[in-house]
Amino acid sequence: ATPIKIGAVVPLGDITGDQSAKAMKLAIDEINAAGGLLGRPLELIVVDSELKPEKGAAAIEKLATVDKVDFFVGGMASSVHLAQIPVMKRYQKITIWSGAASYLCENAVGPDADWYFHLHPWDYQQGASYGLGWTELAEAYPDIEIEKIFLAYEEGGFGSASHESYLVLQSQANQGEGAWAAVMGDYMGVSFKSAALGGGDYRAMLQQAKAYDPDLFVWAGYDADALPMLQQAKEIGFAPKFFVGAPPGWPAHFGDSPLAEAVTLYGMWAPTINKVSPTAEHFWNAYIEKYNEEPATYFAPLGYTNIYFLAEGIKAAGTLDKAELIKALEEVEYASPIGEVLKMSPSNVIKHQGFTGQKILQWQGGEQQVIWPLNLKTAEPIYPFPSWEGR
Amino acid sequence: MKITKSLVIIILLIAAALLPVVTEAYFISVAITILTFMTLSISWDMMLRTGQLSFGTAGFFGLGGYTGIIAVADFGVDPLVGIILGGLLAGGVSLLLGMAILRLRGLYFAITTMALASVFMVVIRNLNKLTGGPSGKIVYTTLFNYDSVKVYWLMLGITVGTIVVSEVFQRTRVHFAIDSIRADETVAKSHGVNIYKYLIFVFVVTSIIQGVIGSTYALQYGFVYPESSFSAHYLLLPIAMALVGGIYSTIGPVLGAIILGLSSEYLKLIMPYGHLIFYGVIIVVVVLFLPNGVYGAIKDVTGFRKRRLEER
Amino acid sequence: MLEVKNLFVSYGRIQVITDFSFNVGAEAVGLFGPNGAGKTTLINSIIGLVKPRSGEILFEGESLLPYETHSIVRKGISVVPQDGELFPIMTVLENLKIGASYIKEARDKVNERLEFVFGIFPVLKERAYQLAGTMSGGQQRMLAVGRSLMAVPRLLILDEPSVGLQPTLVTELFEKLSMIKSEGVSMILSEQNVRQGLKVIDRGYVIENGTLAIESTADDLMHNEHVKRSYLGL
Amino acid sequence: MESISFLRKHRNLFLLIAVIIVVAIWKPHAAIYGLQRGSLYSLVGLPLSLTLGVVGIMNLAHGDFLSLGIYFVYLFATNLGMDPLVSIIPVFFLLFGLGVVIYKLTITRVMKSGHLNQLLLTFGISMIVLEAMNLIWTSRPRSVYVEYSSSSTTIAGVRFGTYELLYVVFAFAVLIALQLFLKKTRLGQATFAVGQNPQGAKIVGINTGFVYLFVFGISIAILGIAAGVMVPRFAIFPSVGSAFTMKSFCLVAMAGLGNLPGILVSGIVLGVGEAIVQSIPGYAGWSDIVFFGVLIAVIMIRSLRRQSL
Amino acid sequence: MSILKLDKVTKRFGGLVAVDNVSMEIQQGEILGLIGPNGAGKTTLTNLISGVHMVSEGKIIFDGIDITFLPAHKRCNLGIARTFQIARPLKNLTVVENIMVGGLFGNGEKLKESKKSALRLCETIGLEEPDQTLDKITVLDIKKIEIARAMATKPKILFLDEVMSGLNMDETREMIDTVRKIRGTGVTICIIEHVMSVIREITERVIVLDRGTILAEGPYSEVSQQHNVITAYLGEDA
Ligand SMILES: Nc1ncnc2c1ncn2[C@@H]1O[C@H](COP(=O)(O)OP(=O)(O)OP(=O)(O)O)[C@@H](O)[C@H]1O
Ligand SMILES: Nc1ncnc2c1ncn2[C@@H]1O[C@H](COP(=O)(O)OP(=O)(O)OP(=O)(O)O)[C@@H](O)[C@H]1O
Ligand SMILES: CC(C)C[C@H](N)C(=O)O
Ligand SMILES: [Mg+2]
Ligand SMILES: [Mg+2]
Repeated sequence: ATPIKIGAVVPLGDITGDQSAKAMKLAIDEINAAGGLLGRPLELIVVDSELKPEKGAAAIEKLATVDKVDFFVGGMASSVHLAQIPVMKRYQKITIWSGAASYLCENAVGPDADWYFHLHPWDYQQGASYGLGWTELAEAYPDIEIEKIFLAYEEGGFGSASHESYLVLQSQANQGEGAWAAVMGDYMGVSFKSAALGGGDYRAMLQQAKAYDPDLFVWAGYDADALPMLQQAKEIGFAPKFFVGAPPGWPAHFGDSPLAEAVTLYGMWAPTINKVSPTAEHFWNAYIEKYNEEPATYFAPLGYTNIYFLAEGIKAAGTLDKAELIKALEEVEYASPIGEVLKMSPSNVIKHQGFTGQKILQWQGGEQQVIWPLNLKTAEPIYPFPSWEGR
Repeated sequence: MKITKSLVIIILLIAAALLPVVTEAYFISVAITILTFMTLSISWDMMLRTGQLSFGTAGFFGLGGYTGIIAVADFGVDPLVGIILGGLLAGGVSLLLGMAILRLRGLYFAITTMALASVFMVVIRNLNKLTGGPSGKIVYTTLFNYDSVKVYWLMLGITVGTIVVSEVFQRTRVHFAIDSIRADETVAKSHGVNIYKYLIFVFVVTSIIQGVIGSTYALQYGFVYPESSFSAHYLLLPIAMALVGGIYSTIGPVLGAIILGLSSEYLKLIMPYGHLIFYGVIIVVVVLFLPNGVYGAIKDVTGFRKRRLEER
Repeated sequence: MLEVKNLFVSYGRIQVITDFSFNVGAEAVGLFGPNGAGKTTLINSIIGLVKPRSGEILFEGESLLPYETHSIVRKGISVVPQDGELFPIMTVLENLKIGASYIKEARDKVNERLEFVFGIFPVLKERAYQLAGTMSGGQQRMLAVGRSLMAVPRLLILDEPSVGLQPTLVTELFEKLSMIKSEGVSMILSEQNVRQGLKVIDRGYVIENGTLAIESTADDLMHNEHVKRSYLGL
Repeated sequence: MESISFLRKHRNLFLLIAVIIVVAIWKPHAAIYGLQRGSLYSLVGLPLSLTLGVVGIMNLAHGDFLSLGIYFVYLFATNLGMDPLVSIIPVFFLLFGLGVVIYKLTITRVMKSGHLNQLLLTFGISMIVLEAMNLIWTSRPRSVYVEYSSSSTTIAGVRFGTYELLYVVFAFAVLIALQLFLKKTRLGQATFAVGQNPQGAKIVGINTGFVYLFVFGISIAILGIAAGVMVPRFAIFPSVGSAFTMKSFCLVAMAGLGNLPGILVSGIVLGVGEAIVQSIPGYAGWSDIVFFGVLIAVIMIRSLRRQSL
Repeated sequence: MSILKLDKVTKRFGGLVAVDNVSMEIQQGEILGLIGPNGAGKTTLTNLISGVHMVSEGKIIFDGIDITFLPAHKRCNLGIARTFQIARPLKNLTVVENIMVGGLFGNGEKLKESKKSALRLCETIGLEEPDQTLDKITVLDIKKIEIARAMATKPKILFLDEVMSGLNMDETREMIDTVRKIRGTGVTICIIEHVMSVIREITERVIVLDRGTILAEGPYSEVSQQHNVITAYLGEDA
């Protein structure tokens, strides 16, 4: 039988794209081993976006016209995705996208694109979900007190978007509305230059944070910022009650560093979710067996989810007919290795948004433990952040 | 000789214009990208012919892109008008800046142009209201509504225009002015060449080209984003293309853009991982074995053959 | 001392030196010829800046062909290149010293040699701290000659040393060259100022179109009709 | 008389010290952080000033060799448990060897064909090195933890990090070593000569091939020193050094070709400038403007001064 | 009638006074010799007049116009041309193209005209292969290019800075003929040379410069007898 072709565009040079492509391949192999879909095997065609917009757009064109794929999947950076959206709109193939957080992408896609399914939470959704998380944590643990929020954001697109959504959330909170109403009494945002972009000196920013003395110190940057920032925080003696990082991935062996203990993080997934989710555990083991390396970023389970979500839809629809498949995908409930059940719902603009929030995790004993959502909790939070003495 | 030459050119032009009829959208989008870099590469080379190494290509490219997007998004102009505005703004800015920095030479000029490009980016990133700041800006009316065939024809037109300008520069007094400036400014000015005027002229013309290309690129996809609109690869790749093809000529950058543009795309398809290594290897090999670039090598060989024939 | 045998040199496919042989003993030898005859090319072949196509160049019995310029120079051959080849943003003094720095025999005679050079060209002493690139044309020529003398060579090759020197200095230079020669330094002198050149040299070669036209002693050259007409302006 | 000319000769240095003192009183942290980061810029910029400024080799892969050095340090630390600062010694020699090999294989063949071909060649090399690192170690950052890297001390009520003072120490040490090499050794003098006129250098008996080889090798090797001091404080990822290429070129242009002490002065000026802007709440995003603004201003002023001569 | 007038011109390089308060005039149509020891300031003077350097003090009047502050290219357009002591051929252009630069920008010619006039100049001056590139050219041809390129600007006054140094007798004679031809077209010529036979033969008047000041002035036959000129410059046996 002719295979069902799925075209993926990811940045292969980056660990996120690399691992998400591998996880997709894993899912495809599993499904094929189980007999494929509709009696047809699945075929995955991966094209590197090189993190360049025009390359990412050309990749979509290639998948559409040369490989004649049935579906588009993949994704990571918003800038690349923005260039792909007009192309995707031309082909209007069913697209399950697991990257890009910027709300601009959502605006560019527009409300009419019923073929567009987006898995990664939008930047504003992430912001809102954290508010919910902290509120629940503050309720669950009476000694946790959250009032002053300090956001350190990298000055590029990724970090600045966070800052902007925090500003919106703050103005809502001031009026007693929104997810942060209970936990954001005051807010301050300061930018820094990420080490990934040639920066790496955070001390000016940390000095301001120290002077501000926040309850919640959050930094939105890249994995390369994680350890140097902790070192410099230690150097200036800055230990906020919560030290939270929100990079898309973490450095290798981060947990081994003595500075990592009790660092909180936002993330969609952590290896410890294996303890509470069988899919996660299965994914983890299968991935390691196949590739002889551990999934290191949530883009791995997200890529895996991407394929399975589509497969579930096809299975339910029993056809590749676009309209029926869209309907089926709207109904799919997939218990993903991310730890929660994936189900589409509308977001601000688009009809089909998948995940809406991230989790709050904490590095404890070298592992990421889930501390929120409370129902997925794998450990109790360490609070407050211990002092730097003796690390 | 002349007739065959113009015939070849006409055939090539027709073939280029008909490309969309015979190929897939994918090749068209690859072709658009190649043309984009080709124009950047030619424009960089045009400046180089004056002896000035410009590192500002990406800066004017990005500036043009932002102008185009802002014109369309905030002032509601047609994208085609946006493209023209992108060129004009880049030209205007380059005129003002050129008056100051074209007194610099060599590395100092190169680094200053690069610094200016970075300044453009930082300023744009911090003017949130107008430019969307760090998270970029999108428009909903893209160029020809993302009809890539039309975009291709437009790009082809711009490229042909650039080639014509470049060739005009090579065949008129401009050629003698800038080549003498490159060789020896003291001699040039002692023989009546108004160095400053010509430097500014070429700088502005090439910046306009870069601005036009930048806004075409941005309006084609309908967005600008500081990190990608000013990305160094709009500087480094055009330079590499011109050098690989052969500098101080129009055909060199053209060849270079085609060679590097196609090989990067092809390499990527045959080897998903590590294709950039081989891309680097190609570049290294070309420099080592064809120090005058591909066109230079062709010229050497045919020139050699011609001479041999004459000797017989 | 130096023996050049059947030398052929070409640039690309253009033959510049054709079957040229000559030798230098403990004497000064002149090379004369019109512009483009190949004098500079010959000199550049000897010091290894140009690789000959065939032929042999022997210095004290040893072939120079396998060596690079710097090794050849260190063997005791010093050259005044036609276009000076000075270090423009070093001072005059540094330029002179560098002439001795990389040659063992010369290194510990620097001060002595400096005095010698300053004796010939006092202006170099006056301008010891001026940058070489800002010296006048003639001053730069002096510096080039001076630098070559710093090397305490056993064979001194001068490619048109007197070009652009004021008349008094030309006379003085050739007097000094005679003196240097008498101290046992061999010399190859390429000159357009043949009249002055003939005062220094013992023998001369006239090279035209890359081949040997005349070879004879200085005295004979002086009276050679061809030389008189084309080179002496008589 | 002597002392006046001494003052004049080091005018820039004294000016710099004065500026730092003023800044230190006004914003002590900005002064310290700027001094530290600026010294790091200088430490990485110095070898480029040697290759580009003194002998005229254009090397666009400068920062990628730094990254490579950083990975070497990482390997020594993780496999042999070597302290990063100690591993400077083997990495120095490793990189020297690597520089020599790369020079012999490639760069020597483009020495005659000018800066632009060197630019293209090293662009290709940079791409190869960067992608090779990416393939081997992935884009995921790594790190080497040493306890002393975040030590700090308090003087006059100002608490500041002590580790990065090593940048200052090493920058000065490398500068002094290079100056001694260039001014006091015959090879160093030869380096200047080769930079000004390679043909002339041959004629006075200088082995120009060796000079190029040595200078290129040593400049890559110095990146090993920078790598060693950086590792305890930096995340290790393939493009960690890339940003330093541009910064180093900027420093060379700001200091003026061939001016090594100028690199240190420029680096520190830019570092302090950046740090001041970063310390003003709400304006951190503009710090690059200061960097480039100062750079452009200095280049322009210098060119005007040169013209009026 | 004087075509060029220098009024108390001084040029300093840092502490060094290269041209010291020089006042002089060049007459329309004459061949003037400018001689003097190495470093006397001859080339510097040429640079000041042609606008390569700007005067530190003083005034330069050309053809009734004060050109002291004019940039070089404007001076060229007014009719001042010069060659360079250390010849500076434009290596990336061919022989004829080198010469065309002069016509195009110095004389405002159109492309075709300039090519024609350049070819004519090649012929006059004896450049046999106008389409040759400059990588294998002889010293003599380079000097010829220098002159032809300057001539292409259609100057009123031409400065020749040591164009005959390094030539043999045959070549020198040929060059002298060329200079005479040029002067025959009405161009004023100022020639700098250390070869006294040339100066003796073609100049009508010489100015001797020494250490930036004028040491002597007059016909060569007279000046060459002056004691101070002999000791400073000529030497006994000239
Ligand atoms: N690099 C080169 N490439 C090609 N041809 C060259 C090169 N250098 C010199 N020639 C040619 O070789 C011939 C000999 O030149 P060379 O400089 O040796 O003559 P010369 O006798 O020293 O003349 P001059 O008196 O002008 O110094 C000339 O015809 C010249 O054009
Ligand atoms: N750019 C400069 N900087 C410093 N000094 C200079 C500069 N140019 C020339 N000089 C000095 O000015 C003086 C005059 O030089 P100039 O070149 O005019 O001499 P000249 O008369 O042409 O000599 P020659 O006969 O040797 O060519 C010389 O002492 C020279 O060293
Ligand atoms: C979390 C990631 C998806 C962030 C990505 N760089 C973006 O711009 O959206
Ligand atoms: Mg010669
Ligand atoms: Mg002179």
